[in-house]
Amino acid sequence: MSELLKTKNLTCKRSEKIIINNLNFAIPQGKNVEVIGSNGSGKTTLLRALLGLVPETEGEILWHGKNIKQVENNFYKSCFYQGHKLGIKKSLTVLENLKHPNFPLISKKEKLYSAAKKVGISDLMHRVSSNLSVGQIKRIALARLLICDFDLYLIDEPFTALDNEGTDLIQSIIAELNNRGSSFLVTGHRESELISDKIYLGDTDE
Amino acid sequence: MGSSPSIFRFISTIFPWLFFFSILFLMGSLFWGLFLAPTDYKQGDAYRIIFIHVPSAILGQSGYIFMAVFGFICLVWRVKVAGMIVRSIAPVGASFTLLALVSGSIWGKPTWGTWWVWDARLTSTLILFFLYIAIISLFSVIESKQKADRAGSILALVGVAIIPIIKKSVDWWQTLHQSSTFSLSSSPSMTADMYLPLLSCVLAFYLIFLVIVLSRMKLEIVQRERSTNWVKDFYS
Amino acid sequence: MNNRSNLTQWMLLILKKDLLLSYRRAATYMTPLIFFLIVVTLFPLALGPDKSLLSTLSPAIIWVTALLASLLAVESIFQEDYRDGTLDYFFISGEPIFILIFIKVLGHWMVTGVPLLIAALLSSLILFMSKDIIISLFISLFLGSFSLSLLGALGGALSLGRSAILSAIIVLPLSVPILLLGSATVFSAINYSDYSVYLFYMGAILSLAIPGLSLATVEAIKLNYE
Amino acid sequence: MNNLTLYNLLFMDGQGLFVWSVFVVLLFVLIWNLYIPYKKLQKIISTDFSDISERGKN
Repeated sequence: MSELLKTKNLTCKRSEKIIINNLNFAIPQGKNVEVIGSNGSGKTTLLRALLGLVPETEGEILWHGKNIKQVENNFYKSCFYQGHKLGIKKSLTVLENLKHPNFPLISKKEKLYSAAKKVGISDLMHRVSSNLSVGQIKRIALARLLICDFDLYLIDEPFTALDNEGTDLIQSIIAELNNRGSSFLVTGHRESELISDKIYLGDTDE
Repeated sequence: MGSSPSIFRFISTIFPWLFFFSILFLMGSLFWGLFLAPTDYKQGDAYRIIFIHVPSAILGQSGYIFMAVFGFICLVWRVKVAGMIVRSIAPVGASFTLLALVSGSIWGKPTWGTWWVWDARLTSTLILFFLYIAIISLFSVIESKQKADRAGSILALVGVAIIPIIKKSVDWWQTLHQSSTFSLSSSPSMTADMYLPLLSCVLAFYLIFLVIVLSRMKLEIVQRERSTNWVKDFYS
Repeated sequence: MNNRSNLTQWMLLILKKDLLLSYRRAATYMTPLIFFLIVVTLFPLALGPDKSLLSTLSPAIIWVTALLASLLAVESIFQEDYRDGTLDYFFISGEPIFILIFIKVLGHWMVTGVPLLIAALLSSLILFMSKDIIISLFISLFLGSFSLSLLGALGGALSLGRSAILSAIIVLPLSVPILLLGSATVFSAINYSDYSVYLFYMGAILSLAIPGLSLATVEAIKLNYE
Repeated sequence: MNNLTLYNLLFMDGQGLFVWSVFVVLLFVLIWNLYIPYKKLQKIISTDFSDISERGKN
């Protein structure tokens, strides 16, 4: 099985304080990895470090066996990142938020509607997003997962602010995208029912 | 490329010597300029302000250039000490620019009959002072020291690119609204017994500038590294 | 995979989205516009209705007011995108970021600078400016307001998440040459002398500012990611 | 040196006032710039490092 992403001795610092120390892990193609840790254990930092958003990062990150600095463009265009901040514009409608996500979209309009239908916001398409609840906003973000094909999805705490139904929804979306051959790296406070490898952050060094 | 402890020790060793030497040198140069140099036949004795005014104006400008140079080093090679130097220069350069403005204004009263004219040089010096103020306020607002160093460096670099443009545009603007006939550049051509003390004063100002910047750097290093062992060892 | 995006698509996305956003929120383009018109009308009230005095002062009034109005808009350039995480995606686009930032500033100028141009033309009538100099006012404002937007972007990026006064302190001294050259253009047009040299220098400043300030702005934004 | 030359030296044909006021401003700027870092440094030393040396004694 080929490895999509692999880290070698990944160390991240913030203002010279070590947050992640010598982490080694690999994300196999079509499989999922879950990062588990309490608040402040460096889950978000790990995700952002993989994307090169943390300047004080040491160690190697390999994409298809090559250092990501050499295949930067290829890597960025195959990755989908969703952080705590979802990048959803409150003054746009749901449809517009799907039509103009945070990356250029090459997707047909029918696909947007079917994605919206899958996450259960199809009857809200022309509502302005500022009138929606947190859970509904989160669903717009989920619909964005479905409208484009990426190799790797890096998602920060997808399970927070969602009810049981929403949690099931994410699991089905992840399963569907796994079938297409995509991989997931998700974070969370505790273990989910996701079939995945687990990485435990924070408690290991104490 | 020295690290903070070695730079700190270096500053601490040379500082007392440099301090006393530059104070003596400054006093000597000022004495030469204010008492020994001959009286100017056109302006009388008021011209002696030049021995303070010109050096402080020169330092106000070269201080900014130093800041931009070290800002560049801080941004491109991420040298932390360069950021500290930028931060240490800013208030010193600002006070020398202010000194140039105030002394020029006091000089203007007996020679031009007014405290202030909207002359090209005065205006561009005033804007230089505002640029210093902008950088200082950026330093004071951003809590994280290294972040602030780099933000200040960016502004110093952008500012240094714009200074020649300011000078040039201010020159044009002045020719447009031509009303004043004053010009600093028409000062009498100098004889050696006026020129040499002026040169000596400029050198003395450079030295005292260096002394102040070094003392500020020492403070910066201690502030940032107050929790490290080598600082504790140094002071206990 | 089939969704490889390129630079042109990114540029179009940013421009389209920003224009759509400001179309939805009229405040983004209306606030500087209304501010401009109100301040310009304050001058005749303070100076008195003297026609010749107003027309003499009009280039200065319009330029200073345009400068202040463009400062008003500085805050909004990156603030929202930074807060809701949209800026993150610029850095993981795999495209040259300073071009994306430049497009962002271009979009910002289209919704704040262009309305100012129209307002300036309107207020040149209120201030009894003669018709033949309006063209010099228009060209100088066109070049100048774009440079001011680029400067404002740097100010907004450096003061991201901080007070608006800070960005004003940063931007104002740097914008002096634009103000001087801009009003000099109009003043020399009033005196029937050749003003092309000022426009030439304003164009030179703009063409230096486009790459230089875009790069500086990227560096300034990066500071917030540490 | 008699009183008259000293008077001339300081008064400088009535323009000494300007020269000396600039000199005073210069002194003020220099003392201010040299004193502030010194004072701040002393404050840090007295608050941060004095108790450390005491701790060492215990």
